[in-house]
Amino acid sequence: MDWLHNLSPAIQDVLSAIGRAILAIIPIFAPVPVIIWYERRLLSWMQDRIGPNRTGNITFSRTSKMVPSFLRGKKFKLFGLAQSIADGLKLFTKEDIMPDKTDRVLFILAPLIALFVALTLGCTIPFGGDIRFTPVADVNVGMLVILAISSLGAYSTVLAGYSSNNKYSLMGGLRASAQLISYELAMGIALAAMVMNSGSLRMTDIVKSQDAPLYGVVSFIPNWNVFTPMGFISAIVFGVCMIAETNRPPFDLPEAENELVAGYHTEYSTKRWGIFMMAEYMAMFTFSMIFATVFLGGYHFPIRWDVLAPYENMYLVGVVVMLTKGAVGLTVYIWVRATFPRLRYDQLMNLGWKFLLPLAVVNLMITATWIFAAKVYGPMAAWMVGLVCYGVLFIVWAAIRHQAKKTQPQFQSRSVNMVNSPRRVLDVVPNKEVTP
Amino acid sequence: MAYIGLSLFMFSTGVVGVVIRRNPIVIFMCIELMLNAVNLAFLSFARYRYATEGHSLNQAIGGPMMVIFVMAVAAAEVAVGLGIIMAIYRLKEEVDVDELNLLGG
Amino acid sequence: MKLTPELIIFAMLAGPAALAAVGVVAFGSAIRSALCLVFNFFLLAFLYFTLSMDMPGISQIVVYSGAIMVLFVFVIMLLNPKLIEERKDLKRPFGIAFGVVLFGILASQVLPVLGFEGAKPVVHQIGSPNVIGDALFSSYVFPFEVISILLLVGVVGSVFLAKRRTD
Amino acid sequence: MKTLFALPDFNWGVLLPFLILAFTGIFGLLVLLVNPKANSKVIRTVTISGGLVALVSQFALFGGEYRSMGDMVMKTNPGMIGEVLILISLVVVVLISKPYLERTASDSPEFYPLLCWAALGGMIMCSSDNLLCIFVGLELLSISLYVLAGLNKRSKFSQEAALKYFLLGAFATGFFLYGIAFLYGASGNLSLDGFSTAPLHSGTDNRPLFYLSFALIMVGIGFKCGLVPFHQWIPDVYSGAPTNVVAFMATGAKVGPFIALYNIIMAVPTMSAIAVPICVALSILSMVVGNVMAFSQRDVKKILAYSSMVNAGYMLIYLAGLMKGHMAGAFPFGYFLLGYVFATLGVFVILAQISGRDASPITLQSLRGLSQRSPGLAALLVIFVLSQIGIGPVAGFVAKLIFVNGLIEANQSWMAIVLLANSAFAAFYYLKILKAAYSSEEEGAAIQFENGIESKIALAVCTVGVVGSVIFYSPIYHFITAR
Repeated sequence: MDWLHNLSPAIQDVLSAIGRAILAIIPIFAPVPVIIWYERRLLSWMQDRIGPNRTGNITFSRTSKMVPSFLRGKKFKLFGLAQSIADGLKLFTKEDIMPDKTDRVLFILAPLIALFVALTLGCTIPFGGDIRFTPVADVNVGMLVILAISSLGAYSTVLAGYSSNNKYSLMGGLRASAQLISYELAMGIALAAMVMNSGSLRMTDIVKSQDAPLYGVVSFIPNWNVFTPMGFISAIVFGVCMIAETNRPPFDLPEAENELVAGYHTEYSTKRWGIFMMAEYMAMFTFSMIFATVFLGGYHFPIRWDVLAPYENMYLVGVVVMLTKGAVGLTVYIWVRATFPRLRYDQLMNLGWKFLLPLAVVNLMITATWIFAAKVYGPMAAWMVGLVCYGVLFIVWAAIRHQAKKTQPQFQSRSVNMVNSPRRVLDVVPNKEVTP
Repeated sequence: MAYIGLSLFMFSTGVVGVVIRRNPIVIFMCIELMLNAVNLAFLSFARYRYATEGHSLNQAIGGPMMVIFVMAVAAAEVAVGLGIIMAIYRLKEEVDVDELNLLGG
Repeated sequence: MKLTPELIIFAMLAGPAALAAVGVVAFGSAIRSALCLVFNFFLLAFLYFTLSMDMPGISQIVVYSGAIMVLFVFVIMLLNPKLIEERKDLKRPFGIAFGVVLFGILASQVLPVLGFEGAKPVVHQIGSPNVIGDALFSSYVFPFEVISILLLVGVVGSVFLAKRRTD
Repeated sequence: MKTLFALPDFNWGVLLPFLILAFTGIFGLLVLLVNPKANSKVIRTVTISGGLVALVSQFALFGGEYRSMGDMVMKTNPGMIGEVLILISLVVVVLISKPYLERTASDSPEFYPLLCWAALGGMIMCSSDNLLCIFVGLELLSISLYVLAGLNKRSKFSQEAALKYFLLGAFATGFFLYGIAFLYGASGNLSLDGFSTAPLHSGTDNRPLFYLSFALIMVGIGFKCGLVPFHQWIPDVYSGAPTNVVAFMATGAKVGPFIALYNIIMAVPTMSAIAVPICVALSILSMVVGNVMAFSQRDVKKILAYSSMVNAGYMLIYLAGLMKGHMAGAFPFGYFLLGYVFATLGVFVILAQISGRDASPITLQSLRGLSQRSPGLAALLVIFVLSQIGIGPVAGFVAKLIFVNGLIEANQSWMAIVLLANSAFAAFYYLKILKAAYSSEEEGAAIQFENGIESKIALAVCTVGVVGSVIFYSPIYHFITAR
């Protein structure tokens, strides 16, 4: 590699950045078929059916001369793993259809933006302890990069919806943009609390800060953010928001098939649709990784054994730990999809604006108080102050809820006034029969 | 300083847009373009003139600070501005800035 | 003027940014203009990075590309304005001439003063979030608090303007 | 106890008016949150009392010079007079708003917090010479007013005014900011002191940058003050926006930009070579164009709009004289603002009382018969208009007298002559208003007005302001400048 060292430093930097970029894209890009297969198998298991389990099973001929002798008559099972590859091949070889009267430039641009967002989202996540290879960019605003890139994701859905020249698509696009804007706020604030906790926006610092003993006392468990009270609440908020950000069920309002055909990608087919699909799975995977990095201690083992410590900084071990955590996140994604029914639009907005956002803001404020108390009066006082704050707020919340339940009538049916819908009279019928 | 050149260009483009376009949303976007030209100017001044030797941190930080505030103000302005545009679209189907002449101005 | 890597990167970013700025004005359809503007803001963020302004650059993407322009695109789609045909009247050449004159005046005043100053080494890391955060909470805390009221005005105002009267 | 941040020195007393006003607005919103069905009575009461308390705390500050928050907040003399004027106009506008808003069926409770915050923005503009602070205050003021201009959501006039105001205001903000950018580039300083150190930085010749930045800032501030080449928005917005909002726009909202203008002009004596010609040109243009345009108007609010331009011209020419000669600046400027604010406010209080149900522009025609229906109201109108013209024992007269006197003392007699000539010319169209008010009403077009207790109080405040500031001239002078 002498020639490499003889190059000018600037070019060396560029080359190493390109190398890291490739190294970072592959772990996001390569697992997509596996993720799809995993989702389908897991979903079918949860729904008590079989799912794709045949594609890729090969039984070599017993008699053919074409087959080498040691393979004759052997069976290979792939458990259906090749299903998604076959699907992909099908998608990419079908005839490309673009409806008439679309905005052609935007129609082509939209899936590419989705792909761009999915690929660059993970550029600040450290996959392992070895800073030579990962993350691609260890910038001092790492957390904001994630927020920035994920906020760009709205354009793909919006543009797809707009350019298709289809009412359903437009509705889907509008819903998507409203949903993404609403949930981004809560997500950002939840992450902000964790940034305050770690004292840095740099992702590697956030991971490092979670390597301490739990609460400073329990030496064999790492102090993951999810174990602290504020981290736990942030994790809940962030978890919900990340499902909403990736348009996955139960937040798949933009592509709700029983309302909007297929939402923003109604008019899409073949490779463009395939790109949308791939981007969605990649984004899922990346968000799981982000969750793992911020709340689950990144590439660290869940138990702090001194025996394991030297391995943590090795690249491959870190990647394996990280991918395992990512797989856990994916499992939760699929589990949620199998469990919850789709939200109604007003429920979606209420959840975002009236529950998650206040929760995240309150959590942020308590985190600030906590840190202040910890810096000024020491950790014990901080625990007391923090827990008292949480307790008081829970009581307040319960009181408000109680009051609201008393005053709010229970409805047999209700209609939702959408923006710009024709003016309607609210046909709310208080239901006398329903008594608690 | 090529950055200032770009900033000047963007600012003038924004002004031209405000003057010649008719759609209020596009005019508003041109105003945003002007604000970004301002931001670019602030940052390049801060970097090239005041982040260097012989200047205090207090001087240097002014540029980025101003940029942060401009962004926050722009966000509020956009919220209100788009609200106004939505409200006027509710009353009239089509809005051409040149044809807003109810008030005779 | 020497062709340095910095200059090449600047040209790569600034050229498309300038083109996109022209596109905002030149495109007939509002959504194309909006996309040009998004592209411009995105490139500007990278220009900020080349100025070693990480925090403003990334806030540029978060605030402008991610929030403000999404709002613009959302409103454009919601209203779906028919294309207002841009009539070719006196306003257009006059406006362009005005812009050219303005650019000429500003450039002739400013650029000779600045010349092509080379980049001196940075001693203050003013682009880093730590320094900006410190400044926000120390000497700039008063305008910072005022901004919070301003954002509240934005929220109240936009809700007030956009909500439909219930009567 | 360890400290986490190196906070600048707080002087809570200085910040008190701001805090009271900010929290008044927030409290109004909270009332709305707790009880969405609440009529605006509670919020109105809260706003008025908040304004009065802020006024009291502001009065307590008079006589000294304060700085707080590093150099962000600075309370000096014309600024403090300005703040008082803003608070008074806030209270008066809130007083007259209830009947007007109810009549035009646009009584939204959000009006009061937004008005509070607009006043807060104006006050921040008055009390800082840091351009960042001025910018933030300016935006707080303007953004609140953009919303308020569109207060009547069913009136096309109101919405159109809001859109015009908003687009042109944001455009002006762009210029203002670019000016600040060049000032920062030239001096590395966001404070207005940057201007006064202009020649010191002559190692590399930054002077073009300073000139450019001054010109751009003048464009931005000129938009907000309504100086002439940048005046297009004023007549339309005044004519279209709800009258009570215009009452604030023409008075309280003007004070902030004027004081900022004063501070800017005071900061640039070293650049007077370029600043004086610009200012003189702008002011003469403002006076002449404003007078000529107002002459042919039939819409009362538009006449007042043009008259506000003329007044801006008077103030600017005084400032130009101030730059050239040595004379007292703070008190005359403050006093002129006082006369202008009270007189204009008074006229608008009367207009808000007689404006019709449909929120359409008020023409001279609709003033006819005022004297027959309500001689008292007509008499007060005479007082306010006379003050605008500058005749008789009213504030406007005294203010102009001080201005002319000051200009002559500074050997700028020609400026004084321009000022006097223009105000003589202006008398014609003011008299048109009076003539309409005292002419007999037309058949079947009986003028509608109501005269509640709130409006009476508001009128009393304005009358006391206009007349009282003459009677108690020397006590006021001593109260403000002494100590």
